[in-house]
Amino acid sequence: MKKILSILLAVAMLLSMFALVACDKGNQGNQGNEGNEGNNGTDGKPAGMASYDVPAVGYDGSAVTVVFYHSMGAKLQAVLNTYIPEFNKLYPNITIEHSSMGDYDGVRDQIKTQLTAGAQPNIAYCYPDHVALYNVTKKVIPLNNFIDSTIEVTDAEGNKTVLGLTEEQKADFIEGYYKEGAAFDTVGTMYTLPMSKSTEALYYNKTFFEKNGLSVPTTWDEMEAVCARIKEIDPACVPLGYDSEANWFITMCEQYGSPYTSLDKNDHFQFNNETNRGFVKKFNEWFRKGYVTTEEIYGSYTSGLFTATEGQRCYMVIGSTGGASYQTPPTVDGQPLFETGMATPPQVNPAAPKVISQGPSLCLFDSDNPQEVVASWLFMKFLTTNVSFQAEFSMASGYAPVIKSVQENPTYQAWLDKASGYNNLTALSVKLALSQSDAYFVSPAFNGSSKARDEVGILMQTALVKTGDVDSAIEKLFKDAVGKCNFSIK
Amino acid sequence: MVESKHKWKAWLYLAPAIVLLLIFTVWPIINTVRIAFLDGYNMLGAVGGETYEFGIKNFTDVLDEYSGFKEALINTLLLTVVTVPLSTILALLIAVCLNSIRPLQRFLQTIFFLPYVTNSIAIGMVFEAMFNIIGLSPDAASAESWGIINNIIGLFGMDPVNWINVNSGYWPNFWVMVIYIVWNALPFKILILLGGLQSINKQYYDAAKVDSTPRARVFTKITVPLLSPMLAYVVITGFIGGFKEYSSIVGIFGDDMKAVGTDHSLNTMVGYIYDALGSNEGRASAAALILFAIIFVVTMINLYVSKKKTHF
Amino acid sequence: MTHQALLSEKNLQKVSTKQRIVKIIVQVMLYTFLCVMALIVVFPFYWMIISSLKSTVEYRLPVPTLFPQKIMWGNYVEAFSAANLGRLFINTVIVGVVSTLLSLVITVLSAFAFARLEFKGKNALFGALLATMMIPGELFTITNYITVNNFGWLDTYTVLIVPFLVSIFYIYLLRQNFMQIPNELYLAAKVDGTGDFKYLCKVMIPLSLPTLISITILKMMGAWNSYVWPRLVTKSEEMRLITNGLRDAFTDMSGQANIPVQMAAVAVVSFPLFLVFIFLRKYIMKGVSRSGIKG
Amino acid sequence: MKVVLQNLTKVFPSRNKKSGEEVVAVNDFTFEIPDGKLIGLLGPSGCGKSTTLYMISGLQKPTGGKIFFGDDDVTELSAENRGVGLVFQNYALYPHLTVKQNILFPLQNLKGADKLPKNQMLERAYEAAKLVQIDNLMERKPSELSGGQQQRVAIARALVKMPKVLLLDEPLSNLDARLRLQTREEIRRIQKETGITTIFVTHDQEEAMSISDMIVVMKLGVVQQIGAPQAVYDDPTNLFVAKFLGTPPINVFEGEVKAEKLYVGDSAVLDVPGVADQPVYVGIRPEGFIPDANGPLTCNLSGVDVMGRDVSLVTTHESSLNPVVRSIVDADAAKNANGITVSYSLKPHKVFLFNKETEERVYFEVK
Repeated sequence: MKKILSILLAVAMLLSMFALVACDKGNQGNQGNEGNEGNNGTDGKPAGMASYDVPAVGYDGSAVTVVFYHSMGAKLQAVLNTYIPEFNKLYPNITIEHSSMGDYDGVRDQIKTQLTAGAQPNIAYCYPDHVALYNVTKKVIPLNNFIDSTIEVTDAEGNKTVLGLTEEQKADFIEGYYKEGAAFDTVGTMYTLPMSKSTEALYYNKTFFEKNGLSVPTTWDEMEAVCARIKEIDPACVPLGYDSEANWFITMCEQYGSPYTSLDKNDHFQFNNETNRGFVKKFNEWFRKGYVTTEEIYGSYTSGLFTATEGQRCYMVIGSTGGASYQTPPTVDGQPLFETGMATPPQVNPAAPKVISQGPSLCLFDSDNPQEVVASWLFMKFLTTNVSFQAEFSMASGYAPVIKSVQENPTYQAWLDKASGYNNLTALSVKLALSQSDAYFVSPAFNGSSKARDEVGILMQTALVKTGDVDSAIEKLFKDAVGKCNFSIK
Repeated sequence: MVESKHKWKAWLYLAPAIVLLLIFTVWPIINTVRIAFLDGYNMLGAVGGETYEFGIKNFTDVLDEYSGFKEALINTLLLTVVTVPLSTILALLIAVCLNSIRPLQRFLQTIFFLPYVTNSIAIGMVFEAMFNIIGLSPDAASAESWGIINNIIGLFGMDPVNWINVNSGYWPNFWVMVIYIVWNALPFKILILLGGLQSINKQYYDAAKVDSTPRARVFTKITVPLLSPMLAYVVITGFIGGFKEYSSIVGIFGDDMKAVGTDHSLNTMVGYIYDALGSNEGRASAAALILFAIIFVVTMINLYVSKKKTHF
Repeated sequence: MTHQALLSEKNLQKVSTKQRIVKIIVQVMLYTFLCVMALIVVFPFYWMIISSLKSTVEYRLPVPTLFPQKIMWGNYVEAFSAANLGRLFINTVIVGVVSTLLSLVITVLSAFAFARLEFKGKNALFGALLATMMIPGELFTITNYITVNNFGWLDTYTVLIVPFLVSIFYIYLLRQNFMQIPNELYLAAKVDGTGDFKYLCKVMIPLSLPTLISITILKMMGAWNSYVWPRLVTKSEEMRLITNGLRDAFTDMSGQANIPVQMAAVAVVSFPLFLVFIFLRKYIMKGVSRSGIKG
Repeated sequence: MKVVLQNLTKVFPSRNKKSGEEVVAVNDFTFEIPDGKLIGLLGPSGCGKSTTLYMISGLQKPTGGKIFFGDDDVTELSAENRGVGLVFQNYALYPHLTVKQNILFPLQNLKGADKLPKNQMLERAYEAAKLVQIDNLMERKPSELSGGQQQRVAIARALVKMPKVLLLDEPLSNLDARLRLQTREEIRRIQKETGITTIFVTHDQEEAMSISDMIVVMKLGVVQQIGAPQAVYDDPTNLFVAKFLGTPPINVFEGEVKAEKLYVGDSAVLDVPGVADQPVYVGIRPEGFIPDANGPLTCNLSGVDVMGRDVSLVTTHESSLNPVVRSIVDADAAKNANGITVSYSLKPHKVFLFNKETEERVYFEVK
């Protein structure tokens, strides 16, 4: 008994200490720089810092270190490492320290923790949802003053350039990607610059389509017809594999023009409406007819199905252009079994196509030393506007470059021309991504938008496989999803 | 215990441990409690200069309909109540068998210790691959491949089970996790119990032999009672470990903590705290305090029960 | 008290043959039970090893193959090269050895205080320590991160070593072992004037050597497997430990991790630990049994 | 139930495999233990007495020879099936069971024909407890009992199943002196009452001599002599047995037989008809000295030990092998032993001669 008494006594002691401490209420967070006080993003106003005053002198050439977090694999880091010396030719005193945090979630978790201790990096790979989360600390720098800055900067080779973006540089950006930087409020505050983008594409078995006289579907009704037709030809197959359920839901909302999420703080999650429940029900029927499956539902990569040599297969995959290489047709003793064709995913209204845009952007973090911020901006500008870097990075990653002028670059042109449905799908996917660049849309980004994305993904998965009373099941799924999202930001 | 003249000396010995504990264990606990009572506290918000009111909103939020806390609590309780006894009994049987054979004893003991040396998330991925069914048809009648485990149980004439795939029920998911948790918990328990067995005086077994005691009775009447302090220890730490279970879910079901197409989430308490840490540290801390209270009560019960049960 | 009936010749024969049969049956049952359980324990390992030898294509095959068609030793080469294992290995060994030694010192001192010295509130303090074992570690991470950042320890060996030097479980294990050393020894030492510290070093440590060895081995394994904290507090590549160095090196651009190489990495990480166990098995066993955990 | 051991041998492979030489613990031990007798296995530690006991119990397997219970060859039978009662040196009482549960334990294992109903088991347990006079401690735990009490519980536990043979492994070694005397009488009484064939092992020769019907003296695995205690005491076959039995121990001198006369030092101390001339060891029991002013053997007196009724004269003699020669004489004889020397004459039947090389006994007619 003595032992138990001692433990009880100990814990009582611990708890009493807690109570003592807990009553000194009030916040204790260390004080961010009060200078740029901003409101907390009610109804569309800037979520974080209103604006950042760029030092009048621009970059004073002092020695600074820029820390850059990303999720690049070894191959892409090699490309980065060849271009950092190029940057240092212009600005020798800026040392770039970059390291990979594994995957996107790894980068987000690392930065989130470091922000709480005021030890965040200077530049980071990011998605709009991540930036919204970081901006709760008001430590993400709005880029507008930098973009518009006319302060002169002289680099080591003596040529003078303006600190901000020149008109051609601004125009050179692909409109859809550039707009993504202003998804955080309705007054156009730019928080990110696009770095390297991917999108979704419809991969299809071109040989099979030509053999059976099928035409590539451009609308969802055509897709249903083609699936039915394919099912007749090969009953054991699953005609269509859609990789990401969340992308599918968000893209459909955009294509129907029905509400998904909004920046209005009191009503962020608006996706529970008639139209959305309608298309989810339709796709449920597709699933039960065996027309479609997804990566999670199938239990393995749909690319495995698309490139299967025997057993169950699929003839169309809607997936990320970044993963194009996985859709390469298998070769049996030297001969590719079929040619992979690529097209824009089916649309509700092909005249006004809507395709989701993904891939990393770059954001800038506040730092005690303003020169560090300016140096980081210069490096960000270099990565996003240097044509040869964008070209080489695109070729290595299979992601589309963010500036149009890359297409005039001769080596890039040659690479694009080598695109083929047999063995160079990466180039083919970049070509497609560039061709549908004006179809990109961006969903609003706010603290909680990533939760919305997760919840609609789970909703779609669960709804697709529902049997029995599907309508009420779908209604409940929508209600729960909105409930969980609201709870997460309560 | 022996009276030592100068009391301060004892504290001198404890100084390094105390200092480190104060900084890296006690302060976080105090901080956790502080945050738990600050409504909707968010660390990033605090950095951004936001202020939070003192109150118990976090605790009420945790019990909110959509918070998923109740499911997490039920999952954790169920998992612990099943895995701790199961793994303890299995470990005891294995330890006793290991202790009673000479040839192959070292080899088998090394095998049973394997799970202790590997990263549990990686093994979670392996388990997921083993139980995973690929290409399950919408009516769940046929599948591209029923997965390894189903093939194995098929050998024994049982028909395949939808363990963790589309529309798999709560209980198949539950048993997959039980198998994973027991598999992970075995090595340490076997180590402790085998250690205990080897410290039992051999003559008790000789005495039992001379009294022509059947094997089963030797096990129940001599081995288990003499091992009871070790068993009590293994059960108590087992419960504490059980309540803190988390990696098994991530390993098998990945980040969204549920099988495809099912409504129930398989999250556990620590999983709940981990998710809440992302967006709302106040709520996470409140949940953690509730978890601590539960573990504390259960451990007290265990201590009391084991005090009565252990024999000397 | 009459004597039992004498064993007649016939049933004596029957008894000894029955006894032999029973003996064989029991042996057979023992071994089958152990082998079945061993198979169950080893199978995931077997699956991990063959997955690490499969090419990504084969790994993605819908029908999983029980043995890799094309053995890809390249995965292991890639696991080694992609994550400059040499540097990671050295870091892990340095951190592991230093943290184990320091924590051993602290464990011995604290266990000695709890086992041998008498002071007010001893049991209450020990109870409180045990209570902290009940709190999930995830909670401490962020607060500790802020603390080490304020100390300016980020990205150094100190931050990888210092925060986890105190392991309460090992103090508990050693305390149990110390308490088994009879009081008389302490009294005798006191009588011939040996101080507490000399007594600790000369008598108590030698006597509980097996437990100390098993604590050292188990602590090294813990340091080897740690993942969350090192990843958080290190920025530069040079400071990375083996677990997080390996884990991050294989996600290609589209975020689809190359699982076979990752499995190879996990195998590489766990192999040294496995060797350590094989060679030091005897000590770990002796240590744990000698500690005689008495609840 | 008589127990027969035929050329029993037990060879242990030596601990370190490399050296390979073996340890012969028991060497060709043949002996028939008559039914209902109390036999003492006696010898210095490591002489194979415990190994023999464990071979009889079945816990150890012999490497050679046979063991018979009555006329059944039980060599191959395992301990469980031999129905033997064994009391361990440190009792091996189950710490977690009360005295009553400890005693009941063997009865609960009885199967088939011998199975007893619950009340009969309890009755037998109390009967055994009364026999060893611990029926008042039934609810206690072993840790709460003294050494002697634990010893008696162990005996009760061994007896309760009415075994064919009762084996005791150094039963008294953990007891204090006074308790040892009392407990050995108990064992004697119990054995007589139950009439069970009992074999007990001890290294204390006084204990063996006092309660055994027969004793077996062993040395390095080899049986030296078997016989009734007094007979072995009075007629040792070799120097080892002579030296081993008797307290205070036998005095040994170097001597020589010349012309049928025994010379110790240069004085002839005893006529030894029928013995060839040869150098011999001379063993004289302490009670074999008769103080006699003009006795042939003179030693230098160094002290007088008064041990209650009889007195021991402590003397030295240059050809004695032990540092001291000790004799036991009646009290008044000691009174006039005040000089610096004392002379004795010897009682022939208390003097034993041993061949110098083989240390075997050399007999001479005692008139």
